[in-house]
Amino acid sequence: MNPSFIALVVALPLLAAFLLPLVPKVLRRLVGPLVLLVVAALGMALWQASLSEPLVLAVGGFRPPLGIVFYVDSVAALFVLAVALVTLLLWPWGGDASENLDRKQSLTLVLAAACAGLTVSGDLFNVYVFYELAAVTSYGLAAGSRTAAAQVATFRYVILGSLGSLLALIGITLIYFRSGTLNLAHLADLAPQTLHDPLGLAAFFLILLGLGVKAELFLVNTWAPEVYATAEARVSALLAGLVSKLALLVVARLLVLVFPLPEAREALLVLGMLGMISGEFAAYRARDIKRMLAWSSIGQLGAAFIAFAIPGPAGVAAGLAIALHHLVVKPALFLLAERWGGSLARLAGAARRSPLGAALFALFALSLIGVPPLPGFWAKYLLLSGLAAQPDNLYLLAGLVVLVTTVVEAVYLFRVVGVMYGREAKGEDAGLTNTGSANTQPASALAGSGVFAALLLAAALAAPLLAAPLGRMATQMSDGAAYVARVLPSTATLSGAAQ
Amino acid sequence: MSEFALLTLLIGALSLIAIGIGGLVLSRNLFRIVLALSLAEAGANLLLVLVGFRRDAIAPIIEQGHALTATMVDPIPQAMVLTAIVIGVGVQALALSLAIRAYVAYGTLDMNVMRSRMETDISDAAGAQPATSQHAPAGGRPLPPISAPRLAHNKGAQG
Amino acid sequence: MLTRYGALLFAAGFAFLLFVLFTSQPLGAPTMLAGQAVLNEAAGTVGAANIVTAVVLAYRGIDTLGELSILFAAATAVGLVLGRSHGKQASGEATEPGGFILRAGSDLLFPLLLVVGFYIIVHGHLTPGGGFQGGVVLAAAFVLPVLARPSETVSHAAMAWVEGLAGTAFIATGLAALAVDHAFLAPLLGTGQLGALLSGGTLPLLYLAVGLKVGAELASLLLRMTEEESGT
Amino acid sequence: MAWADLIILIMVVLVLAGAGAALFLENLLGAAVATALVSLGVSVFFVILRAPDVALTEAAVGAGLSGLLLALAAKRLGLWRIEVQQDSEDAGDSSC
Repeated sequence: MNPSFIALVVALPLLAAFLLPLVPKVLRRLVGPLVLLVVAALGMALWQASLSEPLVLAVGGFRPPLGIVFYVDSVAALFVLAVALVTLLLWPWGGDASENLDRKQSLTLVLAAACAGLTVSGDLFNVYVFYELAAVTSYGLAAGSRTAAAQVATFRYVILGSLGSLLALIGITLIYFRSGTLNLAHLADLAPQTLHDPLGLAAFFLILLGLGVKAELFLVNTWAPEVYATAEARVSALLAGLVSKLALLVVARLLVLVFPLPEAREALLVLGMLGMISGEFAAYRARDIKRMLAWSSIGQLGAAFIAFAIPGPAGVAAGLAIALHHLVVKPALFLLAERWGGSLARLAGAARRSPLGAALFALFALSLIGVPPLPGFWAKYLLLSGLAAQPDNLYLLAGLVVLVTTVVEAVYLFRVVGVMYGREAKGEDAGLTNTGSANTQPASALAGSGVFAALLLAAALAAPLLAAPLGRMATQMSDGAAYVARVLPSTATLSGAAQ
Repeated sequence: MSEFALLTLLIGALSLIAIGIGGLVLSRNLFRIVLALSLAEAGANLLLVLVGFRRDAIAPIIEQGHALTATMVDPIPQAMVLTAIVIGVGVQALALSLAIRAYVAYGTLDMNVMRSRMETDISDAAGAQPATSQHAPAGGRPLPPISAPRLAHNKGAQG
Repeated sequence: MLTRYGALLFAAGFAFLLFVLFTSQPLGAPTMLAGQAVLNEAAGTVGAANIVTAVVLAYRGIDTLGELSILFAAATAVGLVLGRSHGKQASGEATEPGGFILRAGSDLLFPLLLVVGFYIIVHGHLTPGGGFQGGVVLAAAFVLPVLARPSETVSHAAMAWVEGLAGTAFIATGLAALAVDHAFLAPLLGTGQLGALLSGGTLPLLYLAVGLKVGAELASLLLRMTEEESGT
Repeated sequence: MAWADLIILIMVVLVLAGAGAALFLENLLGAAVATALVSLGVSVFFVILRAPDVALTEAAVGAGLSGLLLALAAKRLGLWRIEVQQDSEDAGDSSC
């Protein structure tokens, strides 16, 4: 496959977003889904091509350390595919005034382009630009429910996000100050001499904090419960499911390529553990379902941070498994939660009113906890075996934290399932059943989560078959030397350029 | 330019960042939070250009008649700052528009007051309302009934 | 009170840490691994006398595309937040026109700003300035009359057309390069003579697209801000 | 100390004073003007640092456009006419 097609995964959704308001009304609703289907096809083709060897595109035809490089290994290609499919499943089909629907569709397309750009970019500042693009579109979508509460929550999100971006920009400044380049491969090549010192670590922590805002890292995740409680379910699903994973992916790439240092790993490990503990216990105490899901999402992203802190392919494999599992489960849970909304007490008897929804919820909950035949089990198994293989005591402690929080997770999720299958509370059910909207409004939500459930079950059935590609992807991603060799074929020309 | 001048500019840039971040964390007024953010961004931009500065060099523009080999300052940080400035103004406009909306709805610019109002709204929507969910108005209703009375009330009080 | 001092201490400590880090090697003598290489070859391969423009539009063109998209996303989001959903007319409190000086000034300034804006844009590859700076001037040209006479309106639909077409032009230039040269956003049309107005290949065209898009987006942002509260 | 150094030192002090004013002025419109002035000062530093492109952008965007945005928002929020006394409790920085 010609690597120049990589640029299309960014350019096409942007083009569609720019042109959307100008397309005739009849065709306008078709543009976005069609473009996303094309991007999905491109992602599929890229995935097949990159399994054997990663693809590199020098954007604009300028040789790597000067221009910007797009790098697609199998992990990046898989995430491009995931971006297109998840965006398509969570596509805003309707339910708004025409003008606002146009805006939401434009923003969703730009978000897809930004996410695709984040996965493929091989340049530090370009990552920052795409990260900001994803951030601004998320702000717009989060405020899109147009309630006053959503606007306050989004304002706080904007401020925290901008503070994070500022820290990340200062981190990038530090790196450029020391090394004089922005290309990730070039940085990976130079890092042992220039960046493996306190300055490099400080830069890494700043960038980690900055990207951590979107990845719901401990300390900078206070926005998540507020925004997820006020935004539309579709948007919460996009932010928790997709955008957080891409920020995580960028952090993992930086860790593998530029900062493979024990201090950086330990920081990630500690922040991940704190995220897991605080997230899962807050989810246990939460009284309404959306916030419960928000906090549990923080907990699971903590687990993913812990996984990526394990050195070598084992850690990358565990991190990918957790991230992909969460990518499927959490959007579906948010879609289902929209169906019921509100406090946990009102879920009583939900199973009788919508048996399918309740059954799906139970299925996702079981997988999230990690009950054996479901994919969630394999993800947690990979994580725990990876942690157990490390000699350091900190990793054992992390394993303990994972086990304890799994128990907490099981308690609060079973509690919800129990309420749903339990008896209806008096007085509450009247209001619920009379609205009748539980059957009409979220039909698309049910269909969306049904697709996610089908993906989950397929993954459960094909689990033995998935191990091999996952292993290959992890090996490919964790091989920093291969990345450098692929992007910068001869370091001789490089040092020539340096002088 | 002397060592002293560069150090002065460095301290200036870092102080701007510190003043901005401090103001961001301490201010309760939404409008002032936006101001503090743009101060910190100005500091970060200055820092980035400072990093690309090279002593006894000219601006990275080739003038006619000049030799092509003149020493020039690093153009890449300048390009980065151009990008960062434009990003900053976009985010600022978005934050201001949200502040305007929030002010119209809640009648205050105080972050603490606004936050507690928001919490009340969230739990109201979660507990007392029917299950249709106020957060995704299916029929294109711009604002849910929960905050509409409050809006009217505030407008009255204001005018 | 405690959080107050804590935050102050944090900000000061952070600045001090950065001071230590940024004095760990001398200022004024940057490493410039990529930068020097760009300086060496930009005139030859891109043909823009202003090397910052060469970096912005050629070497890091995709950053600029991302930046345009950020402005687009911000303008769209502001429209989503502030826009009226039912097309209600504003109850005009501020419809009284501005003072005589403001009105006369804006009439005089409009053509002047337009000329200056386009001048800055088309000379972006030669002298300081370019699409972003010129775009701001263009936006000011279109917003000033509205500030002077609030009854006057600029059509949002027309803005959307300019904006959409300019963005499309930028990407289309990139895609043309993809078709011709197999590299997205590679400069086309040769380099021309360094320093001439018609030089730098597609760079002036790209900057024109940037300028129009930035101008249209900023103008629509500003106009949204001037619209009175409709009380949705 | 050379004259140039002294001028830079004075300008840095002025810019920092402007930043302080932006945070502590009770009048929010004044604070917005102070922020725009800080941007203007920073754009002079960009000229000194041989970055004319950035200086132009900072002056046009940071001082001009962003100042205009802030002023329009302040007008729309009613901070233009409503004077300090009503907003003094909101006006930031009250200790907590």
